[in-house]
Amino acid sequence: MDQIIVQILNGLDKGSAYALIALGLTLIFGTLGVVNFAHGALFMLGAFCAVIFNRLLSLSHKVVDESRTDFLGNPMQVDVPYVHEWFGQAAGDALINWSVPLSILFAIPVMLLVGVIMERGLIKHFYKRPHADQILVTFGLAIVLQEIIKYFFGANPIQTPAPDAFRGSLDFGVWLGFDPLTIMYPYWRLVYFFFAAIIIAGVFAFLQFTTFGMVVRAGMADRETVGLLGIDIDKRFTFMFGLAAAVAGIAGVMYAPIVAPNYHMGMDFLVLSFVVVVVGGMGSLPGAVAAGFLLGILESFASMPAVTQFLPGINQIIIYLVAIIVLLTRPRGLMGRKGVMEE
Amino acid sequence: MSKSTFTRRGVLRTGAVAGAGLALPTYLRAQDSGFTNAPGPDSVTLGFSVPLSGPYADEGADELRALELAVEHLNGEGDGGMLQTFSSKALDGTGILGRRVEYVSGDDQTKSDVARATARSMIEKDGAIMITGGSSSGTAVAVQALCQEVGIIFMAGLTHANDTTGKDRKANGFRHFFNSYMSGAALAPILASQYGTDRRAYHLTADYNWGYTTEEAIRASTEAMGWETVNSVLTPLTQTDFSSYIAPVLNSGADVLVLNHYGGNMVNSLTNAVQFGLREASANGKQFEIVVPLYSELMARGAGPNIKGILGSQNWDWKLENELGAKYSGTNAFVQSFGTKYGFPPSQAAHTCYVQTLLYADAVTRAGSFAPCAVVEALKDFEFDGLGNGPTLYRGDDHQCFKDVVVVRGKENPENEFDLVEIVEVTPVDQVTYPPDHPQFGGAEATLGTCNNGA
Amino acid sequence: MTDQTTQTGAIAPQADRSRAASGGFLGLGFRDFRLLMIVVALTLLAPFLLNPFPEGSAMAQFNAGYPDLMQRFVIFGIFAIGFNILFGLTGYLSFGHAAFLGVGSYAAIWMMKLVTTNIIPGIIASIIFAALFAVVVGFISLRRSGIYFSILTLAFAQMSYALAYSVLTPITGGETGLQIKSTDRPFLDNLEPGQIGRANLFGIDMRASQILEVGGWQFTFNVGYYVCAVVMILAFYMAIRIFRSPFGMMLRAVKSNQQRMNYTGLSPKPYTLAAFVISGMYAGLAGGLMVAMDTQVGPERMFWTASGEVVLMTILGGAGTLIGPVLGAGFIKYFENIVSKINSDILHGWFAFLPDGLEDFMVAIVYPFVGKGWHLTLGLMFMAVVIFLPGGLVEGGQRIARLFRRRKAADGATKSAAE
Amino acid sequence: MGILEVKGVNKRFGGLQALGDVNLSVAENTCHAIIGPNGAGKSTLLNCLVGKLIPDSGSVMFDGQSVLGRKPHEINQMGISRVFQTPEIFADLTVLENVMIPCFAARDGAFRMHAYETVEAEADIRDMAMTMLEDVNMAHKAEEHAGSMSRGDKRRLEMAMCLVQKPKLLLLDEPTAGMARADTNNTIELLKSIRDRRTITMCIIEHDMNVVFSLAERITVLAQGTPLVEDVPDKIKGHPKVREAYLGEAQV
Repeated sequence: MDQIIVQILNGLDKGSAYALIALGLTLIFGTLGVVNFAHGALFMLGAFCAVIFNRLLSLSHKVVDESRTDFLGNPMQVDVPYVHEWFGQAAGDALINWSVPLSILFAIPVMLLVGVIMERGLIKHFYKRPHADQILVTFGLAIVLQEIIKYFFGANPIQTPAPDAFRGSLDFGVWLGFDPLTIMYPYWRLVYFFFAAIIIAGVFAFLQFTTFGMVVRAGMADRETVGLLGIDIDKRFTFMFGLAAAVAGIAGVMYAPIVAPNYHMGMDFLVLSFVVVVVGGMGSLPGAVAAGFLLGILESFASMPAVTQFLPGINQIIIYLVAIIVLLTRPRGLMGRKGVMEE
Repeated sequence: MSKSTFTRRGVLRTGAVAGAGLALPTYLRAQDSGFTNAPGPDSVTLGFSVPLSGPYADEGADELRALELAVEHLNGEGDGGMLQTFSSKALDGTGILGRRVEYVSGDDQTKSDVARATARSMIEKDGAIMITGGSSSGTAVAVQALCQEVGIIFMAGLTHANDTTGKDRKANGFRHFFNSYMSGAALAPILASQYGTDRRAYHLTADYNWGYTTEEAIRASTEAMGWETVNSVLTPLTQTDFSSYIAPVLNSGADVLVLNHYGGNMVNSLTNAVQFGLREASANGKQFEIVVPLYSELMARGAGPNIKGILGSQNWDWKLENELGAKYSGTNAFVQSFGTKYGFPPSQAAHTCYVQTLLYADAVTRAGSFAPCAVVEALKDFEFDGLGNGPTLYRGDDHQCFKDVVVVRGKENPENEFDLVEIVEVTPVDQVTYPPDHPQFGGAEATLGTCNNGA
Repeated sequence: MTDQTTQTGAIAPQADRSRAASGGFLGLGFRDFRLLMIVVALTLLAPFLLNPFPEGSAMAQFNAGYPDLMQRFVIFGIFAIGFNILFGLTGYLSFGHAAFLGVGSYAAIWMMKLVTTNIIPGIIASIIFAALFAVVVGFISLRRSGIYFSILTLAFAQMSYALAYSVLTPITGGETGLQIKSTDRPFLDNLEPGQIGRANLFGIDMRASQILEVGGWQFTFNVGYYVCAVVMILAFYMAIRIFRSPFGMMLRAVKSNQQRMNYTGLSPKPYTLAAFVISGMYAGLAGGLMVAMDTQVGPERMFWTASGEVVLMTILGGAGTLIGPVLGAGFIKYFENIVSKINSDILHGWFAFLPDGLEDFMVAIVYPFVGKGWHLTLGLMFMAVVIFLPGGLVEGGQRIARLFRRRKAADGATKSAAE
Repeated sequence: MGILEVKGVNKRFGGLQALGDVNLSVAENTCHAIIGPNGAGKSTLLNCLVGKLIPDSGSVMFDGQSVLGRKPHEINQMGISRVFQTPEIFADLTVLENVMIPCFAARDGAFRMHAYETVEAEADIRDMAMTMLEDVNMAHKAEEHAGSMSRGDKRRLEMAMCLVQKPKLLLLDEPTAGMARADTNNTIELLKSIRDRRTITMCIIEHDMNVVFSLAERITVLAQGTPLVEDVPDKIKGHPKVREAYLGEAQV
């Protein structure tokens, strides 16, 4: 029982990441009708926003310390971060320590900008082209983005730790009446889950309760009519693309402490998140979120030793298996609208 | 305008004729010399097939740095590096057998298919006489088989699975790097002394060949000293979030977690394990411990502070000579020239590629011939010293190097970004030696075959 | 699924002009026959064409006329031709075609390990097994179309890859893959003890080569390459026949309007499935040939990026055109094998004639795009093609040809006016 | 006994009764029109005839066989062709190819693996298609790209594609919708000539009463999914029930 609870937590956690990426993908597909294969790359860029911000905070100049030597026996050059000089040692360290959450502030404008540039500069020319062309051009863009990141940051994962305050685990089981230490769950993963929930709720509220959101939802349903009403839907859709990019981006920022960012993490998530979108129902926001959590939990269960013992390899294929079954039995996905890309 | 590294085919020098002339039917450019890609009188081309893209690109880049350094030293440029400390004095900085050393490099993408293609292009197009490099056992086994087939020498880079010199051993292939069995044998006594002999281990194993052999080796040697294996779970290679695999560990009754992972897998699984509090946890009344059988400095850097206090094994470490004395001479010479040129200390992948290149050059020189069979003969049961690992034997039965194995631990308070591990102990060579027909190495059936000159 | 006018432009008018001059060479119209002859000439003369630079010259770096790469050109050409029969004609974008190539490879190597090292049975087995697998995957995946079809094929291919890498290791050799070993004793061959079987065609070794030296040039004629070349010419010929057949017309009808097809008494599903299986067989054939040329299989050739690669090849060359996929395959393989080998030393060699500072500057500019940066260049180029040349390289060629023709026509007009 | 016998067909979409107990009998080689206000269920009925929709109850017999449960292409092979409201053609193919495809379908059935013969070699099919194109005055456009033609041409092409199959029953869904007057007249003439050859049964849905009354020999009026009246055109013209149904719509 305790294992099942832990795996549900794991599934919710993985599902949060899937759901956030799938949410953005669906926003883009629903509003702009574009299949964006570069969305995984946006997630990766977000994670690297955290890395870059951390590096920016740690920017330092070298001071030669004669008392120590480096590995070649020369006098050691010690890095002194500028933030130490500007804010003092303690405040500087605290800044660096909290760099991941702080970098959300950095990532949102950056990713919005990236999204807007992407939409204006590239995607907008592909609205009328077939889905295959959209897939291909965004796939090309994904390759380019990840290669650029690799050029600057190398291929190895870059450890981007959470603030010290969030290291360690919460004894979750005690709350549920289990013995102490049976269900331990890392603080940061819990933070990630709640963070994702807030973002998802925020996006839904934004679409539901603001006039802007209402126009966008109307546009999702019937683009031409809204255009006829004299509303400049294009501008709003551009912003939606930026918003989707920002959602993917901050999903990446917060994910950085969970899995150390590397340049190909976007591609790792891409295939998966498309499966999520398709399972949830192309164009359905609640579907994307639900499918994200569902697949996360299924994946977690499939990797339990008790399961893999009987079905070796099931953990490797569960996601695809689910996708095949859903597509064959319910082609519009779990919550897809009837008639939307149902063929 | 052409620099030294331009590739020329050896055959051109021997057989260039003005006008048209149809050469005799040949088998892959075998010449009068009787072996594949015999070099011309001026230069010889080596092939460096390393991962330049994909998850091991940084290791590949480090290997390539070391290989370029080796070429410099062989050609008498730079400070000569390990040539000064190498016990064999056959090499004198005038290239190999008086021929200037040139090289081609290519991207093996850590995919066995691509590695074969890259190696084939080096052999067929650039006339490479020896291939080295690589960062996985899959590519090593694949390229080694190719080299055996076409008749050139393969000096394996970073490959740790038993199979490379076990059931997939080949006469034309040589491995300097240590292997899974040695990791297990080297770690076991230290694990026993550090953590006791009554431990219960939980294995997470990457679901592919290297993972299997490593788990087998570690289990065998830890169980032999009294440990119990509670469970072992295979994890997909493409996994990035290991939480589902880590979470059940704490309540499984185990008190040691063995991560048979390498590269990105290792960074992620270790990070996850630390997140889940395993390093601070206790079980069965003991401190919970994590073991990573195969360490890599580059990956340790990726794992950051999570690596602190984690035990593992290495083929070599750049601090060996400083900390354990002159037995490991060569280390400092190499670190000095590498560090001077590139600004940071070399990784063990870099070291092993550098050493392999020197060993090949030395064997050719001692044999007086580039013919693969002559090289095989020269390397067979070759004993040497001064290449950083102490006295080393290239065993003739399986072409595996036997030398001390370094057991390391993630450093608690690193002084700089390169100083991530501390040497715990060095397990002497006789404790990690095994018979050539050991069951983990293909048993009695495993055979090198005969060396192939390609002609 | 690229711009549709360009595609029909490439196919349809060609068909009727060829009828106008139908001479009936091999059952092809004149233009198709000419195209076939061009392909025959290009493949047979490839050892010359791909080695345009003398040995030892600075440009020799760009020579591609060595057996491995030449074999890859034609093998991936076959793969892409087959993919194009599905994608180019029916518009169904499969993202899992590499799985068939992989299945073909595994079938072929097992034939060579167990039965005979002669490549013929292996290649036949590779086609059969790929076809069987394609029937299963196609039957299920074709119940959907559009992006759903893509995801389904992707899912099947990823499952194949994941299982081949891990659980199926006893059959596939896992990460290491399968090679022919000294312990393999194919029962039709009489190998000496310890001898490692080599891929051959009735005793002719696939690796055997003849080298022709002319002045500073060196040309390699490799048996394996010519085997592949002949197979590719046959495959290309078959593709032309399919394109020009009523069946091919039906496939284009599938892409154009399935509703109308249904109400015309035609069932699109078996046509699409047939196209899927045929293209799977082409993929299997390519996989079998890969093993015949280099007796090794690794699971990576089934990874989804490998499926993506054949999509790139087809689009880059020109989907729906006959020659496009072959060009695209050549282009990408050339990049992968030649451009990725350019390292900084070579760059310094090229720019050595410049003053030092400028030399370093040029190297710094070019370096990110070659060597280990070749993926970046490929990605950029690919984007450029999709954006500006939806019809791929073939469309590019046509545009250039049209430009010249127009200029010539303009010249002619002024001339006649002057007269 | 007509060639097409529809008996007691019902079709519901959720709460909406699209067809309620529809009975219809079309005599062989006549022209039968179905008219009715918007939403009367005309298109739903047509879709039930060609297999796109399956009625909830009732029977549809064609030439003595039931069409229910058959797929659209099987129904077409039985001899029912359909012209759509917006022309459904193979836009990526040439005009000639568009007409050749139904010829192949008529000769080879729903699927044939004729992958090796070239289209060139099929002279019979080509001639058949060319003759058809000449009949509809499109022979000079044979090599044109079908998708880039005018709407009127597309309609004529679609008609040619259906006629070349020599169907027993031709279903026409507003064949003149959106056409210019001259085109409409041409189409009427074409359909008249087909009717007068007495080899093809026609069933036509149309809004344009001019078309209906120049072609139809019998007319069924459908309102709210149920047939109101069925009679010869002259009787329909002044029928009070029809007026009632069309109240507020165009004059009848």
